[in-house]
Amino acid sequence: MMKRLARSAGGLLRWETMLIAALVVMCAVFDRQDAARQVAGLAKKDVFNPAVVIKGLRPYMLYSFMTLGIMLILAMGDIDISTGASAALSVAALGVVYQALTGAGIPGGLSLALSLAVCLLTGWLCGAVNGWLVTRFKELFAMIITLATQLFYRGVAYLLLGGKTLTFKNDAAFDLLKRLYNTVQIGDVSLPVMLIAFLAAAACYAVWVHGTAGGRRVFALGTNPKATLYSGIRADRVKFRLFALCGLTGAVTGVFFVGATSSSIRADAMMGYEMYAIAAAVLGGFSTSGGRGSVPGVVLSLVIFGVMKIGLGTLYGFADSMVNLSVGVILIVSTLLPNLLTAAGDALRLRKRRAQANVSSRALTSGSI
Amino acid sequence: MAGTLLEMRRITKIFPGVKALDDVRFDLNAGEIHALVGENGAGKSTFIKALAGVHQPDSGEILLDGRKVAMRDPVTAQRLGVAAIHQHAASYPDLSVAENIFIGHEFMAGPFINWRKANREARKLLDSIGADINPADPVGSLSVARQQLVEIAKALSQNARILIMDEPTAALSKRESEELYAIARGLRDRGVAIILISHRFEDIFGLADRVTVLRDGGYVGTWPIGEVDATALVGYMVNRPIDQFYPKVKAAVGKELLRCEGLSRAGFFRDVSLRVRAGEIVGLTGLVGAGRTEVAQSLFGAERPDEGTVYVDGKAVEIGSPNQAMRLGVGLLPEDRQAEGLLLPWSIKRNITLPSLDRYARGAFLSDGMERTAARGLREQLAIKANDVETAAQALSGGNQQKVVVAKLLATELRILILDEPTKGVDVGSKAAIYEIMSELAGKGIGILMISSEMPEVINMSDRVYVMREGRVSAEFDAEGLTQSRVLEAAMPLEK
Amino acid sequence: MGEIQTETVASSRRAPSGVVSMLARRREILLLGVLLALLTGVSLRVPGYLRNNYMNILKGGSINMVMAAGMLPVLLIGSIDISVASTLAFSGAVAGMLMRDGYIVSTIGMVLTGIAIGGAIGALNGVLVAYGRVLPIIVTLGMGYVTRAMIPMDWLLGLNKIARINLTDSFKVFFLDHYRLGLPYLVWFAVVVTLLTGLFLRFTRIGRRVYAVGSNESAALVRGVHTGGIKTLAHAICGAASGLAGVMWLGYYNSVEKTTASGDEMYVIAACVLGGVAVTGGYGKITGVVIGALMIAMINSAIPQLNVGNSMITEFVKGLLLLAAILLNAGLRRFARRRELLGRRV
Amino acid sequence: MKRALSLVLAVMLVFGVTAALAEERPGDGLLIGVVYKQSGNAYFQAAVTGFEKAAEELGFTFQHDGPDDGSSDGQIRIIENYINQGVDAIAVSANDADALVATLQEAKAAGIKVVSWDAPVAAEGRDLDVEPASSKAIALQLLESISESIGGEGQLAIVSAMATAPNQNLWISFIEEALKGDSAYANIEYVGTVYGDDEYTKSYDETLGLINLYPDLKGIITPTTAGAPAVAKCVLDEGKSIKVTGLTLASDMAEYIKAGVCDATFLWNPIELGYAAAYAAVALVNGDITGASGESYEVPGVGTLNIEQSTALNEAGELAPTDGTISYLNKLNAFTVETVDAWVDIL
Repeated sequence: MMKRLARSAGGLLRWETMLIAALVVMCAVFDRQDAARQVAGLAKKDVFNPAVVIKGLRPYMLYSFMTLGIMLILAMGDIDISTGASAALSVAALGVVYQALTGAGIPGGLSLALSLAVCLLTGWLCGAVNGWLVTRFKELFAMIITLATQLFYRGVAYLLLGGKTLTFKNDAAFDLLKRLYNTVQIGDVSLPVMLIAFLAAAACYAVWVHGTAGGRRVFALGTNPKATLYSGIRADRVKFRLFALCGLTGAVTGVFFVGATSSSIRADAMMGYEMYAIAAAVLGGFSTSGGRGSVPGVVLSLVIFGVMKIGLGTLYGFADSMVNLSVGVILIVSTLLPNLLTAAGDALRLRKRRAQANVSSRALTSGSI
Repeated sequence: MAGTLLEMRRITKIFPGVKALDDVRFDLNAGEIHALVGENGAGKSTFIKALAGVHQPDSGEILLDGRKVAMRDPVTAQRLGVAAIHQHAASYPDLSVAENIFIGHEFMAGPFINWRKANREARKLLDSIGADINPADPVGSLSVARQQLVEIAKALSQNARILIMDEPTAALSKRESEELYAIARGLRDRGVAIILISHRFEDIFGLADRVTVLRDGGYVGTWPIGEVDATALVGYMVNRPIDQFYPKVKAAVGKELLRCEGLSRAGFFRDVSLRVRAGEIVGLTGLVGAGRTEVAQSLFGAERPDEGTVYVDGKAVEIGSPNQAMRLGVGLLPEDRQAEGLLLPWSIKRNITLPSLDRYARGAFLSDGMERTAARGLREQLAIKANDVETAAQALSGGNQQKVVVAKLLATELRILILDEPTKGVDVGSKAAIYEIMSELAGKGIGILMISSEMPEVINMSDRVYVMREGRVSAEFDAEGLTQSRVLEAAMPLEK
Repeated sequence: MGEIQTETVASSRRAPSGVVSMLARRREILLLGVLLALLTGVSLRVPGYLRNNYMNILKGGSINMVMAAGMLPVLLIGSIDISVASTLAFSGAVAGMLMRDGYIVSTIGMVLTGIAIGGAIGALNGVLVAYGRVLPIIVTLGMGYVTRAMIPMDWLLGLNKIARINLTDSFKVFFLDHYRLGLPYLVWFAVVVTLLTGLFLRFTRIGRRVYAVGSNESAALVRGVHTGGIKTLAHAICGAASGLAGVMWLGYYNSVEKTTASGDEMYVIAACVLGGVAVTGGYGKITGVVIGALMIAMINSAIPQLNVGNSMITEFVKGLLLLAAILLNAGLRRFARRRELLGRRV
Repeated sequence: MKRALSLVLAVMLVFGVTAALAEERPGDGLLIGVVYKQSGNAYFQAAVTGFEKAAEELGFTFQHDGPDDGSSDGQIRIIENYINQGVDAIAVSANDADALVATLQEAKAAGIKVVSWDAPVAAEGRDLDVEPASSKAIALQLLESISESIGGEGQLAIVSAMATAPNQNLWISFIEEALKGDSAYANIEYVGTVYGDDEYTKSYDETLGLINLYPDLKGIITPTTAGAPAVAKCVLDEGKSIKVTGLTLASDMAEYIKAGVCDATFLWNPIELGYAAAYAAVALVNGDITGASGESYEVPGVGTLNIEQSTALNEAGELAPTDGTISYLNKLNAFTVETVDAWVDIL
């Protein structure tokens, strides 16, 4: 009985629970501030309520798809810092192909479908190249390989677009993409299409990562690659596929990005997104040393980042750069904290044991006299 | 003989969750080789670390030359003349031999290190123990045996009076061991006191003057080496008689399961042909570095051979990956179980089910219940000592960890098992258990290829024995009536 | 069999002859070759390229070189620092602000301030990595966000942008207009920093401990090496170099603002990787780093002059070259290893 | 507790009432969200002072922010925050003319008035654009100045910012047009445009590339405040007798103007620009203007600004009227050896 109680107490301290607690506390603080501002007449209206926050999450969901891809790379103990660049390249391909196809007189709808396919394929290919290099050159780190491909992909994007912005104004077919940034009205709440899409994707990922053999193998690979290989798991194939998938999620991010930025396509898009994604995955419980992490944690961390940025921006008037500062601090603290807690716990247990040992040895000594 | 150099009294050390040392005593004379033995987990390593200043004992005292000293840290221990040569050579692979020897007490010229002098002095030291090693080579490029010689040279350079050798011969060939013995005796004659930790009886009886036994963190006793024999020592170590140490039952030998013809891999082995039949335990022995492990890796698809053909069930197959090997029914128990066999932070259950995950799925989803049932069954079958199957693998003793690796192979229903040093670093009790499992498996018609350096194990557990020498198969024996000397003869390198 | 090897493993050390193997072992030579090849290629298209531009390559490369020299000890201990560019901007901005407000007048004061600020940031990184046990990439990613975000902290420091007008006349001319032996002080800073780093790493005890920690951390710990201290020091050196680079930047460009050097950490790491430094720690030489930094400086200066018609090609070429260099490096080492195995007697 | 609260309320009420009694101002109670291209940029900091000045006069409150990385999605985040807060107007200097359109349309749908300033948003996304001077006027001013500096003959190059920057491209196209069409510039050989991406190093390297590629280069026009100091620095470092002009901040360029690298550089007054944009925003919110062509509004100290049809480059590269409207301040400051010192503390 006691044991079960202890275990459930341990469960309460799990990372996801802490994230939920952090989110709740943050919302409570923001809510108070919101009320205070309204009372003081500083705010024009109720700025912080579920409807506003859910709709306001939109811009912070842009890198969410990429986060799904990158978190599994982290779970394998690798890293991919080229995803922002490969996403930009995918989007550049989307624009260039669409322009070429419509220019050749192919109807807009068909052109859009084809160029979307090319976009996703480009993302997949970029990821696949990373995966191929990483599995083929095991002596090199993924960090170094993707550092090089990052420069390369971005460079190709610049070459493709020639440094210009592609826009498709008043193009009915292409404007369909803008709808990806729309919201769906459900009661009083307008749910962003992107949020719905992400939650659906995250649900699929959660089931796959935590429920199936395939997901288990990913974490195995991050825990001990050699032992996993020797357990008969096709480590290279898993790795290749996950890198390719990561590229694909980058391309999906890119498509939504085009929707968000009113269909304007440029080569410097999504600069640094991979770092946002890594930050979100790490706050969500994925460790860059591999083997650890959960999808619900990542969903929570994305929401936390979004809510935090909304709250700090609208309620406290934090500038964009101050928000970035908070991201940096949270990133460090959220990884430092568990380490400190573990260390403190170990020290405490050790002291307890020592105390017990001293008591028992004293008892022995006194007994022997 | 000189008087007592070192005395350790009532040493107690507590770790979270375990009392590693409980009231242990030990003494050491100058010019003596004193063996310290015990099963894995008996507390030898902790004891040594207390002496070397890595761990601070929670109680007890250490007397050096009759004076009480505190080994606050490794540096203090080193200054007091205690040097440890660790199980896994604790050197810096990227740094040169000379630098490894003199690191921490470099020859300085003003604020700068005098590299020329370091190389010269290193050469002198290495020559003094008869080691022909270039001081400028990076240590990482040396064999394990030579790395240990570097470690010894390093200890000498620090004027060590007490040398701790922790499993020095574990990774050494017979010949290399002999060389090491000679060097150790030379050091003893120079008045250096040596604490020898080893699982090998050859080391203990061939080298030590006295032996101290630890069991479960407690002190059992100390004897001059002449007063004990191997049986008695095992008895002290495990505190239970082992009647049937090699429970080999001859199983019915069936059809051929695995065969290779002319297998070669550049730099490792050449023209290797072997076969394993159902119900058979085939020993593959030879000196370390003879290419045995590499052959196993090639048969398992972990490394690609350059030439040769592998046949499974008489059909030529291409084994390009461990995955293919396992689908053909070939499994490997790797030599380094912690690095290659286990996911240490994972539970016993998850370790066991990893290779056969697809079996525990309902539809697309894994069923925890099915996994647990399977893991529990194997835990019973192999008598893995743990609270339950949710215990993390890293919390287990070496022997039980090895059983988990065996269990995960068994869960896949393989027909051919390659066991690479299955009892290396495993305590006596678990060894017996592993032998029993092997016998049982062979009885079920599984073919086993056992790589081992331990002669008695090879001779007593195998039906047939292959011996490798310098990358080639030098002999094949029927185990019936085989003697150690014949095996050794086939394994030893040809002299000029 | 005439001569028989008794120790197969040990005999593997017998170094195979041949140019390829030599190149694989001495990566710096290979790198120098690539640099020369590039130079030749560019010179063919732009006659007189080197004569007209050697000074610009040196000047343009010196800041990156100083940072790369600082990055070397960090990579040697098996760590990484991706906050160096932000540290550069932050240190440069704060030092510049102190000069603007009259707290610092002398150039040496600026240099020391830059080193101190950068060193403090680096030391904080080091403490978090060594004692907080947070992974270096996370620590420095976070630190990069924090320092970069703090640059326009007009709310705190009244800092906006440091321009020429904020700098003293002597500081403005110090780095570029003072020459010794035909080289401006800016370049001398790079020379001195790389020399000092090289001397420190090769010839001092603490320098060797940096290699020791990267080569086998647990062994170093057992041997009484204060690994935490060494790690902190390595990161502090890196930070200090970036801080100095910040002041050099201010001296070179006379301007530091929020986006200064943004993204340049990738080129710093790239210079080290091109220079053959092992990102796993334990192996790397300052000579390689110097060549790597020069290579990147050369690409930066050459591409605009190649007149390829699309100024967007720079990133593409840099990525391609980096990729080619690391793959070539890996391929050569493999080839050498294969040769070595074939040369072994079995 | 309760008493304290009521006290606060009472005090506030009194202040509110006295304020209201003292003077009824057109901007009272209005909240304006100001978005610029990037935080930490001196130019936009100056523009914000213009908004501050207008806020004091008109009585509105405002917030201002720019993305850390100068990205369009960063601006979208900031605009959405403003929409959530229920601002009455948004005044934006856009990183990308098209990227913000959808978000700003949402703002307009929520009843928010949108003024773009400095860098326009596409017509669909705004109610009015406020610009310092017509593109043509700026381009011709720069060309005339450089032509004067180099004596009307020799090679001329342009160092621009991002290749995607619409206002830059517009100026460049007017310069090119004038070079081709105006006989006054017949002896000037235009060698091309390079892009410094508003990055100091890139601008410097690209300039260096130009100088090496065209040893006889006589003049450089650099219509970007971020790139100009790098261009002038490069010219100075190389010791070439190349003349530089451009749109610059005074504090950045005072050195170079005094060193003779630049005879004159130009800029509108960003403080006035912000000031005018604020007046336009308040006028729009109050319904004094709708942003339609033909209307006009009063900006104290600047004058009456007329709203006219705006023009932009179409796909064929020609300037064509758009659906949007624009009003110009039509005031450009020249920084010369004589005047620059008076400006360094402001710009």
